[in-house]
Amino acid sequence: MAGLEVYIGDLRLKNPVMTASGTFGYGTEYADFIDLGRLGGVFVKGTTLAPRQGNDYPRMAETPSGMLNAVGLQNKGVDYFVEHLYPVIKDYDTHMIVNVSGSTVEDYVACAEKLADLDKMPAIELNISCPNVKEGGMAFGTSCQSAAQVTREVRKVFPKTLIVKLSPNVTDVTEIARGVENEGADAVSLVNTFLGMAIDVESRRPKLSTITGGLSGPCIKPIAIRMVWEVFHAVKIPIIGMGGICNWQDAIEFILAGATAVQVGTYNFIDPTASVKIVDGINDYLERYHIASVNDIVGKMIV
Amino acid sequence: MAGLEVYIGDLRLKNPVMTASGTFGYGTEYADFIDLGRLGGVFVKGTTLAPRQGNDYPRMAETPSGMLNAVGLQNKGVDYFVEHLYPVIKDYDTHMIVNVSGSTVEDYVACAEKLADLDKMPAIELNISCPNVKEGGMAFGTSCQSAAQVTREVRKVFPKTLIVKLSPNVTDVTEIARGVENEGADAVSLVNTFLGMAIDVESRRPKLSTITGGLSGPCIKPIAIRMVWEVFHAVKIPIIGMGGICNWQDAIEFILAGATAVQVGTYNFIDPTASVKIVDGINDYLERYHIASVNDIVGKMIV
Amino acid sequence: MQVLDFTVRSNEALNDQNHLIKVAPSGNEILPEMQPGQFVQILVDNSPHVFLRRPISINFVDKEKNEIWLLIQKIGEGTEKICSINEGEIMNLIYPLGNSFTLPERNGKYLLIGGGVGTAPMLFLGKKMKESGIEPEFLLGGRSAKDILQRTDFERYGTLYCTTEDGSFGEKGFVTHHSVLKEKKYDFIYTCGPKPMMVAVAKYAHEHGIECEASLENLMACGFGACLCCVEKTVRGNICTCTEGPVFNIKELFW
Amino acid sequence: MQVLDFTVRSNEALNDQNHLIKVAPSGNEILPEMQPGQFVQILVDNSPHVFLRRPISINFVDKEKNEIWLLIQKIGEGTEKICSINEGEIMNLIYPLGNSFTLPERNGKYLLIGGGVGTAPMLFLGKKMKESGIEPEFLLGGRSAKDILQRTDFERYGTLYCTTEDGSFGEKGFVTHHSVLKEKKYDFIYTCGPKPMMVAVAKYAHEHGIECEASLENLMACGFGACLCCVEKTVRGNICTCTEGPVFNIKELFW
Ligand SMILES: Cc1cc2nc3c(=O)[nH]c(=O)nc-3n(C[C@H](O)[C@H](O)[C@H](O)COP(=O)(O)OP(=O)(O)OC[C@H]3O[C@@H](n4cnc5c(N)ncnc54)[C@H](O)[C@@H]3O)c2cc1C
Ligand SMILES: Cc1cc2nc3c(=O)[nH]c(=O)nc-3n(C[C@H](O)[C@H](O)[C@H](O)COP(=O)(O)OP(=O)(O)OC[C@H]3O[C@@H](n4cnc5c(N)ncnc54)[C@H](O)[C@@H]3O)c2cc1C
Ligand SMILES: Cc1cc2nc3c(=O)[nH]c(=O)nc-3n(C[C@H](O)[C@H](O)[C@H](O)COP(=O)(O)O)c2cc1C
Ligand SMILES: Cc1cc2nc3c(=O)[nH]c(=O)nc-3n(C[C@H](O)[C@H](O)[C@H](O)COP(=O)(O)O)c2cc1C
Ligand code: FES
Ligand code: FES
Repeated sequence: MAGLEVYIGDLRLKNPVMTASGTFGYGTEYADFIDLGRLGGVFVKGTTLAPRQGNDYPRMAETPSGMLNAVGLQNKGVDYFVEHLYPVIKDYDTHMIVNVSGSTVEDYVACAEKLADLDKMPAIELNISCPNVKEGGMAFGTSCQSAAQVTREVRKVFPKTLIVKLSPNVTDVTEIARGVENEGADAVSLVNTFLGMAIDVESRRPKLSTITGGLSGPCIKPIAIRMVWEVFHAVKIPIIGMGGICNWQDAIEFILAGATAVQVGTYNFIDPTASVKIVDGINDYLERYHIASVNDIVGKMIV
Repeated sequence: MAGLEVYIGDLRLKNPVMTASGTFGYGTEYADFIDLGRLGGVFVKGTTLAPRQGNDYPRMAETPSGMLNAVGLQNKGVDYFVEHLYPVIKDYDTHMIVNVSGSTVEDYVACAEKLADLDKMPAIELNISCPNVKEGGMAFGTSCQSAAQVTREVRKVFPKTLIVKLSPNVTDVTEIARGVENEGADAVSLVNTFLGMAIDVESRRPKLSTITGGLSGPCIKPIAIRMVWEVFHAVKIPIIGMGGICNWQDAIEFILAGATAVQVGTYNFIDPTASVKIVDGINDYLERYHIASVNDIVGKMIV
Repeated sequence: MQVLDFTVRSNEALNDQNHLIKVAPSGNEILPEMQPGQFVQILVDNSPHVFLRRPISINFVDKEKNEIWLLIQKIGEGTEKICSINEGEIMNLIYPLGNSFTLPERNGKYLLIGGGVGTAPMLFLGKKMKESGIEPEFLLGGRSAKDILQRTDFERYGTLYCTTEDGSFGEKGFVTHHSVLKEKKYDFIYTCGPKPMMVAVAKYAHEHGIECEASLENLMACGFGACLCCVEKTVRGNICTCTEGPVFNIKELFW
Repeated sequence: MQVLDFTVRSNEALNDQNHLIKVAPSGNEILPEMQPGQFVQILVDNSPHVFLRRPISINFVDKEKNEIWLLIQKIGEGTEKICSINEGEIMNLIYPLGNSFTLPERNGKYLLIGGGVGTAPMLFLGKKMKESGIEPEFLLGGRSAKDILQRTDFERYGTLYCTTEDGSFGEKGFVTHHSVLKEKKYDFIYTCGPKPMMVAVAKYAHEHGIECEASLENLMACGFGACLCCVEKTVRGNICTCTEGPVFNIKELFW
């Protein structure tokens, strides 16, 4: 066994493979398929202060090597999570991390405060990059100022590991990354989905009820890798990379580009066992090249 | 036959299907495969004031439903074009339009001036969005100010149809579109390639000699469609849409989103006859729905 | 739920559009208990436009042969590719997924209405009902005679009524126009088919105060409750069709 | 150049890695004149990771049967898929592409050196040379005996020398170590194979003042001069391997 342990701030992960928010439910949905204990962590569904019904159907459209979604953060709110979901998932042998979303800075702060109290919630991921909600969401992630502001305010109430998830829908992602680093984020995760759109040419209607939605899957991987590499050279905090990861090769690509850990998203839908296969694949790769620890190749693309 | 004629500024196109710069050589490369006279127009290879050798090999990498390229504007310079290439291609029964690139505003202006003198050169496309050159290139297209500036200066010397090609690597593409519209652009074309990257995990080296390159192909289509739709609602000048077009359905999707005409790019490599098939497909679609002219569906997605 | 490789035992074209594909686990796995209304998610190998799996109802389970039957209509690239699979090839499935039609706990008259390829889950449902001692009646609709699939299979489990749009088989018209709906009185209607048909059936059931369940075919990304893409707006809010459906009591729907 | 559908006449596995696929136009088209060194671009249907066509050398042209032969090594998803094609299936090609080896205009001793699947264009080249009255000699290298492909075909056109890395056939070692290179003196060497091998051959040719042409396998997007992705740095600047190559005189290269 190669060394797979990595650290995100103070948070020790048994391996660098986690699952992406909104693609893995609360973990329970995958318990039939895999041993969740084999994962470095699980990012649960985007959670907001108040319950949300999400957007109208249709919420998804397939696209070449990817998909658009417009779920719109359907969830039962943070109180429901704390009372009903947390007790069920808290004893999984992995880190369960909540993805926190909001429409105002106050929302984020209030939500984060409630999660800070939970013993087995070692970290949160601030989703300042959701393209599927009208108010806030992505807007926070596309301006350096507001990204910094929400990080600053949440930092005050959340003493544990604070991960900020960046939007790729920007001219310069490093600027935002530096902004949130300066405000005390322990790590950044990237990328969230790209704003995209698809039209049914026969009905002449948009394929999503919301017209635009978030693009994910292998199609976005080359852009996501580039952004991880740019951010790696811009900040000192660790990066959690994602965008189209399907197999260990993709995961290694992100790690070489500068990601300390990765999240598997959309591909879980196609192969619900993909994440654990990736853990094994990374291990085999490191052994094959006699690399003692995965940390030794983070950002080590040879240029 | 449905009405396929469209106008880009004063420029009449016999149909809305053109081919994208850098993917269609000087048209001659395709003369064995198709009758160039069936196309609305041909955008020839990016041309610069001085000759350029382009970037080192390797210059391309395949990615899921797309490819990265790092050609870097290899071309023999505008003078060579005027003397040796223009005479060969000027009598094709379609519009041959030069894609003009540069590193400084002066470059663009000087290049445009030389092309303005050519009788059978009805338009140019300003490439302010090439991600593959170190100096200038994309930088012009990612700042509203410099995009506006280069448009303003070229406008002074180029009285014919002036098309400005926008970069998708921005937070808000409408801002740039409005900027160049204000400076007198007759049309905008979008999108150019997305900045992306790929790493060979066995050699641990970037797949491109330049590390990053431009992502094109079907993978980018959903983002390109969204941008066309956004720009359609932001400017009054016509839009030439592109990004991943492979068939008539894709072309119609762009037109419904707001494109008056389209360009077929990467897919020409896979099917060199794709562009003329798309002309036929658009015609059949219009006839099937008894739509008199393609102009009747520009931007007419039903929301 | 599990992810499992199946081997194609046979692939038969029932007409120009529909294929009946029979698959069995590639290893020595014994099929688990499955319920009518449940579905599988098929991995369609490696096409850029068929990135996601395709949801297909369980048409029938042959316990003796350890086989699942899938009835598939070619409507796009995914189903085209599925239907081009050869005997002996591997088909990877996630299964069994979703809830099921409510199996009769009490006596009564049951009508199972299927339209087009929506007849698929009705065969397995009919079998299960017959096994539990209730003989269902079937009302199947299609465009023309050749679109009424698996007739002899259906007749094994109950009386069969049919409509075709061109009148080439059974009564002419849509299922909701069939005379049996005027002549007989049913206690339960179960339906699956194109949405307009199901909405018409639901209207009939509402008007006649008949209990009615419908199986929805919302677009799905995962099929097992992880993505929240497949929701239907119900009286309980937005509900996942893949886990709390695909079968809904029409009282829950805004039809 | 044209885009044309071909039908697979046969697909034979020569060993675990290499397939010989023979194709003929699906319609009644007669194959045009083709030259050794030229290649085709194969459309690999519909896989997301095989978006682009795959360039493959013309291994042989059988004029009588109107067939093109392709010798393909499975090294990734594209070539795997190509090699899994069945007799009777369609393969869409853009062809013929590229320049060719210089066919002998004068007498002299010609050695054709191929390594691995790089032997592919050498068979057709050998045939053309023999037809023009010059008997070439072949020097083929592979990892072991089973990697020396199409031996009997080659022997039809000239003397065959071989090396294998494990010594299981011919001389042990790399092609450039074969004794014939010490014993005989050649006027022309034509080569195709892995780059390190061709560089070694070029070095030998330079040292011995022998005219030498090498066929390059640069990554290609289009294959017909439209994308400028396949360039090789030459004394004339960056030159497209797909139109001005794949065959280059080594004097033009910086090897
Ligand atoms: C629970 C469930 C059970 C199903 N059971 C069966 C079955 O037993 N047999 C069968 O043939 N089909 C069944 N379907 C439908 C089947 O999943 C779709 O026909 C298939 O996914 C289409 O894939 P495609 O790639 O061929 O078409 P695509 O190329 O994806 O689509 C072609 C056209 O059909 C439309 N379309 C695609 N899927 C659906 C859908 N689910 N509802 C409405 N329109 C759609 C698309 O919008 C598009 O216009 C079922 C669907 C669900 C959700
Ligand atoms: C003019 C020309 C003629 C050719 N003739 C033949 C032939 O007759 N028979 C044959 O088997 N192959 C031939 N090749 C090589 C063949 O095109 C590649 O092996 C094929 O494209 C690989 O596709 P793939 O999807 O299987 O592998 P991929 O998945 O694309 O690649 C697998 C691995 O191989 C590497 N690779 C891919 N293509 C090349 C290449 N061209 N050069 C070096 N490394 C590469 C990739 O970087 C990757 O590491 C030729 C190439 C050219 C340019
Ligand atoms: C259906 C769906 C729902 C998602 N919901 C969320 C969410 O609630 N919060 C969030 O931060 N990201 C969400 N995402 C984005 C993913 O976490 C991930 O950033 C993105 O999909 C890119 O990774 P991938 O290409 O591997 O899927 C969602 C993605 C999908 C496909
Ligand atoms: C190999 C290659 C070279 C290109 N060269 C140019 C260029 O010189 N100038 C330019 O404006 N765009 C260039 N492009 C971008 C295309 O014109 C087009 O904007 C982009 O590829 C998106 O369209 P597509 O997805 O249909 O290819 C190039 C694209 C490719 C793939
Ligand atoms: S399809 Fe994913 S939750 Fe239903
Ligand atoms: S491969 Fe496109 S120019 Fe050579």
